[in-house]
Amino acid sequence: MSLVVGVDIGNSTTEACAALITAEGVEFLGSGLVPTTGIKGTTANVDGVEAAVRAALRTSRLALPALQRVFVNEATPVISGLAMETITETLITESTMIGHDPRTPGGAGLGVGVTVAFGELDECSPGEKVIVVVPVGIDFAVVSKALNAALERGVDLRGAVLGNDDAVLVANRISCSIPIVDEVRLVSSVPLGMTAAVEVAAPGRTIRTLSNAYGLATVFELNADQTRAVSPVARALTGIRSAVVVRTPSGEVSDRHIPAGTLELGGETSTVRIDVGEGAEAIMAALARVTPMKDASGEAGTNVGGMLASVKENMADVSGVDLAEVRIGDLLAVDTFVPQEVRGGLAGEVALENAVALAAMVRTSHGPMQQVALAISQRLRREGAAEVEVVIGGVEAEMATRGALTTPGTDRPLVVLDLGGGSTDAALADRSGAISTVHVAGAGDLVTRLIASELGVERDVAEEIKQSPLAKAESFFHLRLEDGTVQFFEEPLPPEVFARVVVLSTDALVPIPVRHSVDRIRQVRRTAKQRVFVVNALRALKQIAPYRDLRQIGFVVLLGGSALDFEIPELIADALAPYGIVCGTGNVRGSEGPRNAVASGLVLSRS
Amino acid sequence: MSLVVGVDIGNSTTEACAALITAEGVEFLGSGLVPTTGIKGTTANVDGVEAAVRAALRTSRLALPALQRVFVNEATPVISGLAMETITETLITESTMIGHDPRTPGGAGLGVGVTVAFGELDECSPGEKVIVVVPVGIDFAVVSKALNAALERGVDLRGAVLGNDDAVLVANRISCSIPIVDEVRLVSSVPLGMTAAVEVAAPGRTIRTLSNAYGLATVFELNADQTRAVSPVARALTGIRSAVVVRTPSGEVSDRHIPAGTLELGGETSTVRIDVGEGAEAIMAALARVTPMKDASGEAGTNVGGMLASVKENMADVSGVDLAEVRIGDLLAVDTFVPQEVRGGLAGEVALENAVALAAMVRTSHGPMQQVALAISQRLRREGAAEVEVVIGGVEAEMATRGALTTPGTDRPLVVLDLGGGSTDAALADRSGAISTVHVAGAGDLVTRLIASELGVERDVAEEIKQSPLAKAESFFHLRLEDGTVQFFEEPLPPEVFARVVVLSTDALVPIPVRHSVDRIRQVRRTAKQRVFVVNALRALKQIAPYRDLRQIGFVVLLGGSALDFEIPELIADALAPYGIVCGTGNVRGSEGPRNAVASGLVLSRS
Amino acid sequence: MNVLELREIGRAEKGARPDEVVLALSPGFATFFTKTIVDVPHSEVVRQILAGIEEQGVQARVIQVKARADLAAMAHTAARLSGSGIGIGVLARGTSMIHQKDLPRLSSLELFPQSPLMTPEVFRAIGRNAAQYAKGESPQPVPTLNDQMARPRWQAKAALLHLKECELLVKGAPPVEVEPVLTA
Amino acid sequence: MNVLELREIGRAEKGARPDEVVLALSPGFATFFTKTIVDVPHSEVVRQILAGIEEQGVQARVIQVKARADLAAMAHTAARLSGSGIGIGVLARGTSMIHQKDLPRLSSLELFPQSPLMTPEVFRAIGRNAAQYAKGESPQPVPTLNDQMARPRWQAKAALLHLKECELLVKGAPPVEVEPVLTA
Ligand SMILES: Nc1ncnc2c1ncn2[C@@H]1O[C@H](COP(=O)(O)OP(=O)(O)O)[C@@H](O)[C@H]1O
Ligand SMILES: Nc1ncnc2c1ncn2[C@@H]1O[C@H](COP(=O)(O)OP(=O)(O)O)[C@@H](O)[C@H]1O
Ligand SMILES: [Mg+2]
Ligand SMILES: [Mg+2]
Repeated sequence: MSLVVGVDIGNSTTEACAALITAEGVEFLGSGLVPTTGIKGTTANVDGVEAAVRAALRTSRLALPALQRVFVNEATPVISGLAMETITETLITESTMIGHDPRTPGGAGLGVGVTVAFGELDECSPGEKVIVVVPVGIDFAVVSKALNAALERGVDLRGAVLGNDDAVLVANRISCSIPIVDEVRLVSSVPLGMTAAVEVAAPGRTIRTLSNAYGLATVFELNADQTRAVSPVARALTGIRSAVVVRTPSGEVSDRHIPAGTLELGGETSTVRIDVGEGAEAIMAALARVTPMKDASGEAGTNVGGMLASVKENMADVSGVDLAEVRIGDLLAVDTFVPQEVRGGLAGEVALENAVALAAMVRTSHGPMQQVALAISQRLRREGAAEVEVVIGGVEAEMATRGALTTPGTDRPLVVLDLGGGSTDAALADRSGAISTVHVAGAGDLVTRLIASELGVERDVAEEIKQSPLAKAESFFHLRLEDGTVQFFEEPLPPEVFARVVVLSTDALVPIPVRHSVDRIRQVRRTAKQRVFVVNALRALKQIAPYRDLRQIGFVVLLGGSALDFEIPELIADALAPYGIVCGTGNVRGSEGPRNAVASGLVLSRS
Repeated sequence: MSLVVGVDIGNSTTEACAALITAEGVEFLGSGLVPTTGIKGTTANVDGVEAAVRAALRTSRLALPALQRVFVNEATPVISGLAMETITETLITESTMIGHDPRTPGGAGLGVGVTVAFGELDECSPGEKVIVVVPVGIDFAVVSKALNAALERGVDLRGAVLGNDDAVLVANRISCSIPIVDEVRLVSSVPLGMTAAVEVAAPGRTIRTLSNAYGLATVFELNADQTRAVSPVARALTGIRSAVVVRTPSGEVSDRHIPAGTLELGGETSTVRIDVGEGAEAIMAALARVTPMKDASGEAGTNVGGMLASVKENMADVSGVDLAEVRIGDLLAVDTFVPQEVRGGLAGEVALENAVALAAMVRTSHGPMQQVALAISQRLRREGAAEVEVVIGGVEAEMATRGALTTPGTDRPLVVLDLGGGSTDAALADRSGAISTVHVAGAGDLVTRLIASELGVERDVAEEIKQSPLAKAESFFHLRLEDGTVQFFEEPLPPEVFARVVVLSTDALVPIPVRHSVDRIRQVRRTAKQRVFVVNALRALKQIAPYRDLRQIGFVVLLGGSALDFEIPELIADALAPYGIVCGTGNVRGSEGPRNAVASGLVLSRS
Repeated sequence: MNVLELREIGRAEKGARPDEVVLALSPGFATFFTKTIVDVPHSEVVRQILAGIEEQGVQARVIQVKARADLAAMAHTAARLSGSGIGIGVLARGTSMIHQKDLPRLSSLELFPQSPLMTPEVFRAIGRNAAQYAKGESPQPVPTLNDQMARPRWQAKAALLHLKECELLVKGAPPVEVEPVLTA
Repeated sequence: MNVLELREIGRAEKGARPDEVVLALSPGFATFFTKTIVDVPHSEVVRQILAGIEEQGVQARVIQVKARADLAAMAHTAARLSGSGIGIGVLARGTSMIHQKDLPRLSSLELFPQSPLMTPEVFRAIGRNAAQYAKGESPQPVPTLNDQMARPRWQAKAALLHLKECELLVKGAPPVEVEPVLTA
């Protein structure tokens, strides 16, 4: 009878499984889970290993001195990297349009006239159709008085553009009803002496004329060629409540692709170059053409290029392999978008620009595992496990499938899908017992990054959003959860959650500092999980399935941190159902959920 | 100088355009728009025509006696039809699962035991793991007392299934914390004496074990084959807060395709048969294979078959053409879903079953237009237009493009896209002036039908939802609009809008009697418009573009009732932008918006 | 058969917590009268309404009105005292109403004007719906049967019960919060 | 330069409409004092706050507190009287606070404790943010500069102004609703 502990050093977590091995079999005692210390597969892992071993032994009555063997996995380092490249850019020239959609415009309707500076209003003649442009800093009472005076003189005031947030104040004080757009920070750059149109829709509605190419044609009396030239302005102004268009000589808005750097994908027989700017679909299609990929590199000076280079350098450092020998094992490109300020905008307009997120992964089969085993042995002996022997266990994928097969209801042929932080790994254990593995880039960290980018929040907030459901504080005493139900509180909620969307995190309510609705944030969260994990589940399974036919796979067991997610397992199961695949979150040893598979497998393989 | 009126008899609306034709040109006087009376192209239209003519003359100082000519379009009847076929069905056998997700379950956690009827609880021995099943009608105090007594006797009560809505009441009164699922209407059918599991998640969360195939395997100690058999149960129970699974001998849940009838599509050289159950994509692919389609028919006894037959019969009646000669001109299939009660459900479970909506269209170039013209002439003369002559104008598509070209900023080559109620029509006026036309099935009525089906509301409510933005009554004094802004009221809102989502219709607030959120309803509304009008805009344009190349089209003008929609024009413009097409809502004569094109064209062609 | 005693706690005050419904009982409720016009015991009426509220995870407060026998006034008073703005009013004969503080007094969220049709199930549903309104949900209104024969058959008795209840009014007396105590 | 007169309308009552913010002014505001610690005229303070509220499409009611010179108490009183539950408190020297009726009195939605840093733009932003809270939105809190030198430089003057304001207190006097009248 010997007391053993199986230890799995992962990228993010180190898990341990304590057991007594007797003649009759294995008696499992306890498990432990701690954050991995240092990069997986390096001697820095020792602290985490010690903590995990202690945790696994805690529930039993046995302690370190009784420990005889520790089985560690062949923890080969995996370095993952993540970068994002913005691939479109919106540019307004000649300040020809204003489309920032301020929250409190004034008046309503469409007004067309010639732009006149506030200071020159006195010089306007009666009957002149005027759009007055008012600088920042002039008091609303002064503005209203001057506009009323001009109106009384007979000036045909048709609309106003203000620098201050004063549209409603002015509209409430002047004797006519005109559309007023305000909060135009750079109002001093509005071209003067040109025909302009101001349109404000009723509350809750959107503009109809300036967002229609033919509406612009009607307003500015354009011919067909001029209409064609101005149609991007109409498209840029759809879906908002107010806008201003100034008929400048050659002003336009362009939503153009920006050069985002070339990606070079090397296959066995050919190399493909593709501009990141072509988007995720094109990049993944290029990847498919060179699969199996031998290496990848990006253009110097780009985010993607820098990331790929640094991922290789990291691996060279950590594994001791020559930099020239390090190869990118897999890439995943995902289309996303990022809010960016529009160049040439007069009011801080923000557009959702297209972007491409790229995850990359480097693996190696080399690793200083012997040194790690030695260091573990020294540490444990120092701590009292005088007899302990540290043995490097079998191939990680074999251990994972062995552990996964302790999930009730499973049998070979089985695929284990390990949904981690940096990569998604699949291991197939076929009927004969043979194991094959596949590793693809893109996992939990990429999901978090997409959420952060698309909502415009920091990564720690995005991680919270990923992991827990949402709610909105409807009063200080109740939250409305994303499923529509209500949760009441005895004591008032803290001031910072007032009217905010919050994440129902395990410990606290985390307010999200954005204007989006619960449903919008939920949608971003779910599609991020879909675009990474459903895509990668299918990618990995297609590579590993016998004859590349998913129908040959009977059972898929989900393991890893991201298998704890409250949505990811069902998204994957739904995607795999049409192939007749039984897919679900693992339940290692009928009790551990998706955790401890490798650690348990290590123990089982020695019993 | 002569006073003329151009009259366009449409499927839903009859429009008129009054003008004075002089040597110098045309002076437009006024327009009129009324609902079409009777089917377009029949003498029943006369009432509508008279009303439209009167309306057009109203703003001028001229009256009927001055009217000299009336130009009517060759209003060829178009009969449109719409049908929906449900193509999947969920079936629970042996009452093996309960997944209706009641709003107020009780307790929390997972309980596994043997199902025992409430009345037999006394016969349970101490230590027996029991799931008690309580019939409808037993008072909650009686239930609680009996459960407490059993607990005191040492019965290991693990969960409860109740007929009444009493789970919280019972949970609050018993001495242990167990999961309780209630509101099980047919609780008398829950199998007794079998192992069952009850799971209730915390508020705002969803169940983890019964929605996982391996969770079911753990709970019921299943082997791999049994797990495979039971995995559809796990999938059916994802995303809900509570559920019950009973381990019956061969109970299962199946989500199967149901035979939905064959559709027969006839092309010039071949005929394709396809089961409606294969879904919209397959049907449209089959349609593409036989294009240009010569005719279509459906299976007798199905919704689709009945609709196609009745559309043909209608046309035969109306046009006087022989039934055997009537041909279906075009079809559009759209995937949708419809809430249906699950067969074998014990608690009124409702599943969103897949469905296919099919729009079909019959046109004919024959029509009793002469009779209609005569009838109009007689009526107008009777009403005082003694001199009037009614002339059948040119081809409708020519008139439409002529009228459309009065939109500022347009020029040939131009495509007019008429977005109506029953069909979507495209007319291309190329550089030489030649006109070609294409008509596709599926338009405003189909959008309304999809909204009605997917939200589970009546068609009149769906029409309101289609046409106006949404809001939620957050108190009796304020609404939160779908764009996040707030609208306050001086007087309290009517009681029926309390806490409801409402449509901001032109006249009133229309409460929507469903539980969906504003965002959900908005999403259904927008995707319905996308699936019909964006798809059909591309379909029609592809058929009509020179060389079938959309890049050959310079300008697209949107006309018709659905071009007034607050979202459809921008959805279409967005979809056409990648082809370099300038697309926008028409502005006939610079003042009429997307209306009056044909009527104006009729007048212009005679000047 | 349970007996209902309404133990006075004190003057009825405005509630602070939004998760409560206030139930207002008429002057004669459980005092002069002990059952509704069709003999549903008042103990069962209160028990069912409170059960409907409790099942929805909402709190209930009960008050007794002394100065009014007017259903709308009672229900609106309850609504105005309620932290959620939702109140229920019940007359001794069974007529009931769900009210909301911002509605005009003569309006209501749901009205149950035919006292002979009020069964324990309907009272339970009233409690449930009121609690759902308090949670900002919009429940299906409780289906009310319409029995054309109810009116003539019960009219005389209803009138007598109403008159008796009016005799019990104490002018100017403020509503009191009560604890409903059921003893077997 | 405008002069601000606060014309008493009557006792301050609880508002019914949810689209209002209540602004509570301290006892010395526009009476004994006419400008803030850094000489921003009280007429401008009120004008800017009301403008910030009006631009958001929300109503404003102004009250003057007589019995307290405690900023949190004033702001919380305003919040409890306000139909939206949102209130603003301003002391004569300029210190301000945005409060909400359900918060503990010593808490706040936004606090502006450094009176020397209060400019007309900040007062405008206070009005704007309070109105947005009233509309159930969650605005970015007004950025508050932190001037480490403000404290020592102004400490003495602030203390004097505070003492003076306390002398003006009328014990037990209820807050009054006022109409702010600006004359040039
Ligand atoms: N409860 C949870 N819900 C969702 N994601 C989680 C949860 N716990 C951990 N994760 C995610 O799991 C990932 C790490 O997985 P893990 O298997 O521990 O990593 P590795 O295999 O890389 O060591 C991270 O992306 C983290 O966000
Ligand atoms: N304001 C509007 N917004 C959205 N849709 C509208 C509006 N007005 C009419 N419609 C839609 O237009 C369609 C009828 O279009 P119309 O051009 O009048 O028909 P037809 O060409 O068939 O005579 C209907 O589906 C109706 O729902
Ligand atoms: Mg503004
Ligand atoms: Mg319940």
